[in-house]
Amino acid sequence: MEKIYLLIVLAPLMGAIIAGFFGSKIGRAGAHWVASGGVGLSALLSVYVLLQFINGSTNIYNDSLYTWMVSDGIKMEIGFLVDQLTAMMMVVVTFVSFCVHIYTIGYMAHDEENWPNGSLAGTNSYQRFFSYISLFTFSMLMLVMSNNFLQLFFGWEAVGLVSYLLIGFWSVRETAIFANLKAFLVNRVGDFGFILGIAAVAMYTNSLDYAAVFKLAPGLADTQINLIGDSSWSLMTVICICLFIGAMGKSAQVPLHVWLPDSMEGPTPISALIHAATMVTAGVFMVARMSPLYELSETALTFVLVIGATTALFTGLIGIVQNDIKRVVAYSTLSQLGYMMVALGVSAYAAGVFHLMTHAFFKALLFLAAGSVIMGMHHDQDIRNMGGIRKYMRITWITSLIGSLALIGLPGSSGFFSKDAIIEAVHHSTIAGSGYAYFAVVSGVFITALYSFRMYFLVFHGKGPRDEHAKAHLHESPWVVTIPLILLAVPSLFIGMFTVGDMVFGEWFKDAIFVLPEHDTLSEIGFHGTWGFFMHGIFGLPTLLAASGVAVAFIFYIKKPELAESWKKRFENVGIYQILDKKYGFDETYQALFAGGSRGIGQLLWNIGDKGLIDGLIINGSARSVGRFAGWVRNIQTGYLFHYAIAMILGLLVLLTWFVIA
Amino acid sequence: MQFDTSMLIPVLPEIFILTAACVILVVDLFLKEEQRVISYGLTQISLLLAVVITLITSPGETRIIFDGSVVRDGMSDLLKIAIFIISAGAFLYAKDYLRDRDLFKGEYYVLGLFAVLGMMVMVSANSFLTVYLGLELLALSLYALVAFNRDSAESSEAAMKYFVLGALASGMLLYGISMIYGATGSIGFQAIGEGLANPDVNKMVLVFGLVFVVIGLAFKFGAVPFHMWVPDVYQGAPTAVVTFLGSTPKIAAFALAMRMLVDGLGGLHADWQYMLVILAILSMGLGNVFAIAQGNIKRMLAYSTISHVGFILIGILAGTTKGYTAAMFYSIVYAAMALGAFGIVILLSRRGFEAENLDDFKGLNERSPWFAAMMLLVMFSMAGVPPTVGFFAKMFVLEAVISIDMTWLALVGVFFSIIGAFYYLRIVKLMYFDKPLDNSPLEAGIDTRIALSVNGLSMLALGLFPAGLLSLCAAALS
Amino acid sequence: MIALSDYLILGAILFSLSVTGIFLNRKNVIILLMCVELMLLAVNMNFIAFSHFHGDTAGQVFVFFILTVAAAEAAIGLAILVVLFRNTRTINVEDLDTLKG
Amino acid sequence: MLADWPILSLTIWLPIIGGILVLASGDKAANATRWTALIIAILTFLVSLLLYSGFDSTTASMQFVERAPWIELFKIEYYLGVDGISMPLIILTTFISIFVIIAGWEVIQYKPSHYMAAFLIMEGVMVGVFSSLDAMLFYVYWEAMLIPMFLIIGVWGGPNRVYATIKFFLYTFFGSVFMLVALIYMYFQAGSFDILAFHDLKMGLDVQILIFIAFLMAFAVKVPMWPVHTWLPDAHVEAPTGGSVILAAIMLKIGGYGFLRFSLPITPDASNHLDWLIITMSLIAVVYIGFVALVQQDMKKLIAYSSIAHMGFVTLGFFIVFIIAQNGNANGGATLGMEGGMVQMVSHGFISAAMFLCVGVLYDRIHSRNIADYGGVVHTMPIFAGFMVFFAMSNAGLPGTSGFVGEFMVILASFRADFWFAFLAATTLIIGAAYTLWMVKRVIFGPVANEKVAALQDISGREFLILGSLAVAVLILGLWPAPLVEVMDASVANLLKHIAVTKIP
Amino acid sequence: MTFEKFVFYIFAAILVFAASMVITRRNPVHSALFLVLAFFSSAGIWLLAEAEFLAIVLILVYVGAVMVLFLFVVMMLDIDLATLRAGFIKYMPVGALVALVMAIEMFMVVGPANFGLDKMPAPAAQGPGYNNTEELGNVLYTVYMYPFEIAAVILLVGIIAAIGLTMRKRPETKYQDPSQQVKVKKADRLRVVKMDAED
Repeated sequence: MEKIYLLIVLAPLMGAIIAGFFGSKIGRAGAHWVASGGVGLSALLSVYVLLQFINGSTNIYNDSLYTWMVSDGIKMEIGFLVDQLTAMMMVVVTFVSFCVHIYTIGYMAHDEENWPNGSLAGTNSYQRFFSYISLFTFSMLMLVMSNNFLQLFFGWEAVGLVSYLLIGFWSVRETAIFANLKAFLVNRVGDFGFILGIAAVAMYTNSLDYAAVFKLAPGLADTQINLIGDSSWSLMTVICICLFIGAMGKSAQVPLHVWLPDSMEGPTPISALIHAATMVTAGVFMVARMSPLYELSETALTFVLVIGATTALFTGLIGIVQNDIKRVVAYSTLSQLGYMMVALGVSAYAAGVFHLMTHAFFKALLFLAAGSVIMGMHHDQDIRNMGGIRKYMRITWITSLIGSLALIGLPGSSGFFSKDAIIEAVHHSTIAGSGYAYFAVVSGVFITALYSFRMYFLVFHGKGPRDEHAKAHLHESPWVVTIPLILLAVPSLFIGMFTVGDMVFGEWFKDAIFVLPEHDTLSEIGFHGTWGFFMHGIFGLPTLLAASGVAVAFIFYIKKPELAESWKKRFENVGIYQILDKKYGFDETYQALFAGGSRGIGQLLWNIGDKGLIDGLIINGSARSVGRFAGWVRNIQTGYLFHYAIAMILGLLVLLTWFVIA
Repeated sequence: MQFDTSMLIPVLPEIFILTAACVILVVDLFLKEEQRVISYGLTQISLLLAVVITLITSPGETRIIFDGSVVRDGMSDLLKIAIFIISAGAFLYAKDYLRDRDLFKGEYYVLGLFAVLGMMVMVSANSFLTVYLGLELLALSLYALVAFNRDSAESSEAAMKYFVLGALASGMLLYGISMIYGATGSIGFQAIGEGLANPDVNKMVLVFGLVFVVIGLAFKFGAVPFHMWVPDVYQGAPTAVVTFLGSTPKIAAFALAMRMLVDGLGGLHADWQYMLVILAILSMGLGNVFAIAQGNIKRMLAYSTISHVGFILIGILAGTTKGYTAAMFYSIVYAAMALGAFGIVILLSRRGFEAENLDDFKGLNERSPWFAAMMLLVMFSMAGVPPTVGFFAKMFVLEAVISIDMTWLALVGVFFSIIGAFYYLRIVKLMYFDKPLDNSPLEAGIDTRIALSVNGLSMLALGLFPAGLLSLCAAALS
Repeated sequence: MIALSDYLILGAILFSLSVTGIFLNRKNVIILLMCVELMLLAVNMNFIAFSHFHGDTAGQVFVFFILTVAAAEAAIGLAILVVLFRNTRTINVEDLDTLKG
Repeated sequence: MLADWPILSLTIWLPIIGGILVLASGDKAANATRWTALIIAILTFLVSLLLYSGFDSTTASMQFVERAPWIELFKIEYYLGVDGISMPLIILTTFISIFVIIAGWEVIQYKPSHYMAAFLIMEGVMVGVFSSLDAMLFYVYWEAMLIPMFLIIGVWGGPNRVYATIKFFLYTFFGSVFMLVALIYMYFQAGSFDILAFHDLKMGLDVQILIFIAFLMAFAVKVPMWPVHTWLPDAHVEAPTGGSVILAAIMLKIGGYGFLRFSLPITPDASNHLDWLIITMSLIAVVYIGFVALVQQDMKKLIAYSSIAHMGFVTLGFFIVFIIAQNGNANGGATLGMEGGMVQMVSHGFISAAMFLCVGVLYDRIHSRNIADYGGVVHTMPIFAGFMVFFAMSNAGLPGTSGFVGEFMVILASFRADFWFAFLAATTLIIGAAYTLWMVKRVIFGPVANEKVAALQDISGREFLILGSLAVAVLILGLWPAPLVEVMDASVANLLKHIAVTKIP
Repeated sequence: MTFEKFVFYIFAAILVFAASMVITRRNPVHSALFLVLAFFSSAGIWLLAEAEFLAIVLILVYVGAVMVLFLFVVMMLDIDLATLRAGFIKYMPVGALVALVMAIEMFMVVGPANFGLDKMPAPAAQGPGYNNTEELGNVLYTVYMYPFEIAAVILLVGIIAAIGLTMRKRPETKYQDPSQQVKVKKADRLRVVKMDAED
């Protein structure tokens, strides 16, 4: 199996290297073949691995590939841990990635149009793009397959790097390069916490290996450390919160969510792959992976829960007022990530991961569909300019609808199962903050339905595009675009019903995820088969709310669009709309506080500290004063003979007085 | 005392130089203007032969002759040879300079040789009387040399200042000697040394005399506050003379200190040690600070001399054999460094143009990379940057002073050497980083070129292999 | 009897006077030279006194040489003075300040 | 047997003598001169590789020892040898020197022979610093380094070079003379200048503190640590590319090396006593300098400041060991910190060199280091942009590049010492990324800023070779630092054992 | 007070007076003459100290040669006396103070405390056969032979230097050189110029 795992990882890497370094040699077709081929191979093998696990014909694999370094007795290695959680993640990653690869062939076909004339960066941009997404796949696989914290961090940062490169892919756009810098830095804030968490782990367990750390963790549950003064903190809480700060960055949780909407500056395929399906869920995966640690700290779990709930509710609200097709989906992603975090916070790790999986499919689908629309609209992304597209882009329309339904949790669709499981788990949780979380996730359902279908209606229904020229050119995207849509639509609809039983309520994750019995909310739900769950959910509050959300959207945007206008006019100057439109002011605040503030501090330290005090006063100052002193003191040498003689005589007097008389 | 011609053998070098000087004096009378180079040649040959004679007649042990007036020992031999060689270098550099300025006269060489003789007498002196006479012989020759350019108002002003202050200093020195004579009843160093051991001797009177003696010495060295003649003389005197005056007399001054303070008044070490500490600190401090403000290269080098004197004094005041070795090493090395520096200044000058301002060094690297490199070596050596020999000179001295638990003095020394590094760097900066002000080619004879190259490279060679000279110094003092 | 201290004090007075002379005299180089001669006289006084009281000729010999040297010194000093005067037409000490700083 | 050859001497003197030859060959056949210099540099590198291949990483004792009397009167010896601490730095030196020679290939038209010679001589001298086991020999090399550097900055530097180079010289000179006094003082305690004998010297705490401070002045200036860092930005900005590279890649390491070779083993008690000072200074370097770097308008200055911040990790890693030891946890962390510091030195050697070379590439074309004069370079120089982004990322400590390794180790170790140390150190993740990437954004990305940028030519084969080699080095070290750490392991362990024992008699 | 002592004080008083005059006179000629007086009176004191030879040498060499030289130079140089001693009073207090301090310090050392008669008894007077000159002569050419030779060299240097500095052939002065004149040849004096006849 080791060879297979290695192949799974290396195939995309090889694709990336070949497409990246030899892109101009192998040409566009060569690049997309080699990249897609690599990822496709990995996807196949991942599925094979998953099947092996399902069959029970393979065991958990945990071994090292090579020793990165040994220092101070801490063995830092690169290695794989492949268990059910990993296997599932591998399939999700490679499958979505494969779809995106295919999709990209169509989406990026005319990429040179996005570059200024004569830009050398634009000549091979197609190949480069494939290289990046293959590299991303590799990084993500390294992340999920890691058996230790070091490699986790490697993958963690590597996906960040690729995300950075891809958000700023169209580097000629100021907005894009602003967004990618922002994304990287905000992620770095998360990593800052993450690395502290890793440091804490390493320093208290003397190992970075998951298995070893998890084994030692219970023994450290009662360890207290001093952080500020004498106040003592539970080590586990510190570790978990630190690690979770990393997850907040990567998974864009409030208040580190600000980068994700801006990341939509990147080409749509990567929004699907990175900023919806895989990378942003790394935080969720990580927390699930670290369940043996999180279980030891209720404080940390509450923290996760509150952050997740806040993200789920408040970012969803913003989605309602967005007009950019991708941004709506992006806010939806934020909100869904919040759901996953909420699940983790109530120890329903399996539910969180399950939602991760289903969300990966339908959100990737939504993004790709949005991309298809954007292609049709010639890169106009404003939903207010669209409408009635269903007539021109049939496949896109249908698949979009499937995605939206899955997102809002149409009973039976995969989104339904995953979201309901979360809501139920929160409902049963007794952990601090679960009340707030329950409110957030439930009301979130309504909001989700509202913004999803607002977008859906505005894009696909109603009158045609306002721009006649755009209308004339509207047509369905090529097959390389539509095939992935179809490929993703299938699991978006059906994967839930087949797997919910095993994954969420079954034994699937028993070796991968650790839950203390007193936290085990999922088992309290009382699962009685998929059908039972379905029946229970279909009459539940969430379904009702979802339906009303759709209904409201229908009324406002199909039935009586003028109502939407008048409401908008009415609320335009009211606080809530302003707040939502400004996205609670996070961006502005951060810009002023952190970007501006740190530049201010930098100027201050540089001008006053370095240039003023150290250089000006001490270094140049002393040099100057020596020079001045020299210029002044040379006047002693008057040139007058008698002064010279007097100096000698005074010298004599002083020496005499000093040595003879005294 | 029975006169014995064998007694003359140890003083053969002195006799030889004296004879040579007289011969040149006479020969020169019969030379035409264009034949003057013969005087020069004779001078150089004499110095060379003097080296040989010194080596041949070296007794290999300490010999005191002429009823205790003269001593011939390892130190005197080594220092004399150093004086010969460095003087020869100075004469060599001076030749073209003098010729270009119509100063190419026999008197220069005659007086120069007499000055060398005076230094030899000082180096070999074994009584205060001999010391005094050697000192005066040197001083009188130098006074005349400083005023050698008779048509220059600056030269005569410098000579006048030098003379008056020199006379004042030797008056003070004599006053001190008289006191020491009064206290111990003798003027020979051995006898004084024995007299000091006598518990009845009046310590107060001795220290009183000592102060005057130290002042005389300090003047000769040019230590602050008895230094004021130094910059004026360096600036005013013809560069050819300064080359000579700025180099070898430092060796003689070192010998003077060794003879008077160590051979004669070694018993008062505890007393003169602190006098020298004061002088050393003042010299290093003021010398370096003054030098920064200078725009005239000769004047700057004068102040730099003063600061180097501080270091030599530190070596002496340590009062240990290693300290003396270090100081000896330092003074020889310093003489060579100063020789090189002035050699370059001479090189830059030409008929009708005195390269006296720092700005004249601008862009030397463009005009002549090789000599710029030589000057660079000399400057870094003066600044005490390894691997040039100047570093080792400083290091040995610091070592000596730390060995007697006066680390604080070492710290003071290195502190001032940082300030000092600045103005040496400035020369390097001018040579390498600036564009030349005038691009006229440097004219110099092949002999000057070779000598300057040897001089400059010796800074590096001695720096890489300082052990040779050092062990010679150590052997000379053992 | 005349005490040694009497001679020495006389020498000290002469020495101090010569120092004062150097101090006070800011105009004439020749006076400076004379002050130096006075100082040498003080030294000689000391030597002769010590020689007398020690019953040792060394002091007197020293004085002999000092006188000799002083003569040569005076010759050179005056020669320099003459040269200086020729060049600057002055022997005013205050005018000798082209070299300074 | 290889070890019988005087490999160290060869590594020192081959470039020095070669440099003199190059100097002598003059500028008439400039190309031949360049090739000679390059061949000498490569030969030196190959010779130095023998140090690695012949190195026995199981022992902490000195290897490749050469010993001969030099100045017998003061018991100064020509005494060379390497251990796991110095060996990697020597190879780093010889490695980087090759690129410095190549980097000046076409750019330096004014007296190229002098330029090449200066670098070759400096290479030998720097190797000498790392391999000296005699304190005086060390000092001689240490100071001798200043001369060629002084000239390099001054002769081939930018408009404000005079100020920069004199500042550089006096700053470092100031720092080191006090070390000289300390060394001589110890000579009298130990009876020789043997550094290893210094290590065994028993000294009281007061004396140790004074010596420690003397050392600190020398090494802190060289590293440079806040607040004696201000020479570095000026020197870097004005220096020609090669000069900046050597400064950043090697010279700064000499300060760090000094701490390991002198401060810690000779004055362990004083180091222990004053570790708070170093740690404070290091952390200030990381945070304060990071902010300062953020607002720089000049690329070189920015990288210079970033160097200071990165070197803060080195000193931090070295000096947290005492606190870790006091915490008394069996899990240790001391080795990690110290090795982290050393890895950081090596890695920073590659990265800073590469960053300066990148700026050099731009400077050679447009003759401006101002960030504002650039923008959208990627459109005209995509390959270069790739390198620049790569090195910027490694400068920001991206895992998988060498820049990560050291920082990671030090952060891990400092957590062991104190949460807040780790906290402040880890801020580099944010600040470091901010200043580096912000620069990259303004220089590399965006629309083409002006006609000059539009006219840029992508890197030549020569430049590609330089940047490519460095990129490979950075990657290898980032993906597999084990060989490097292995080499230094025994020496570091020995050092830690040594400093754990008090030397107060 | 013995006669000797009386004579000593007389001479000492004259000496101090003369010395004071030397340093305070406006006219350098006066100073020089007072210096001569000072030398005379010291010669007297030296006689008291049984240094007859030196006393005579002082007068012969110093007064006879050196001071004459001084006077000669003073008169040769055409010095404007009026300006020469202005500002004298201004420095008087400082000078007096310095001299006073120095004198006091010197008295503390050389005064009776260290060199009084009780410390240093006066030597017995020499016998009638004693010849100071002979005594000196004996040692001068034996024990002090080496210094004597050096002193000779110093005098030589004095001569060379003095001549070298002051003797000069002025290029602008014209003088006759008979040996050159007699060597003159016809060709040097007469040049026959051939010219074509005017037509």
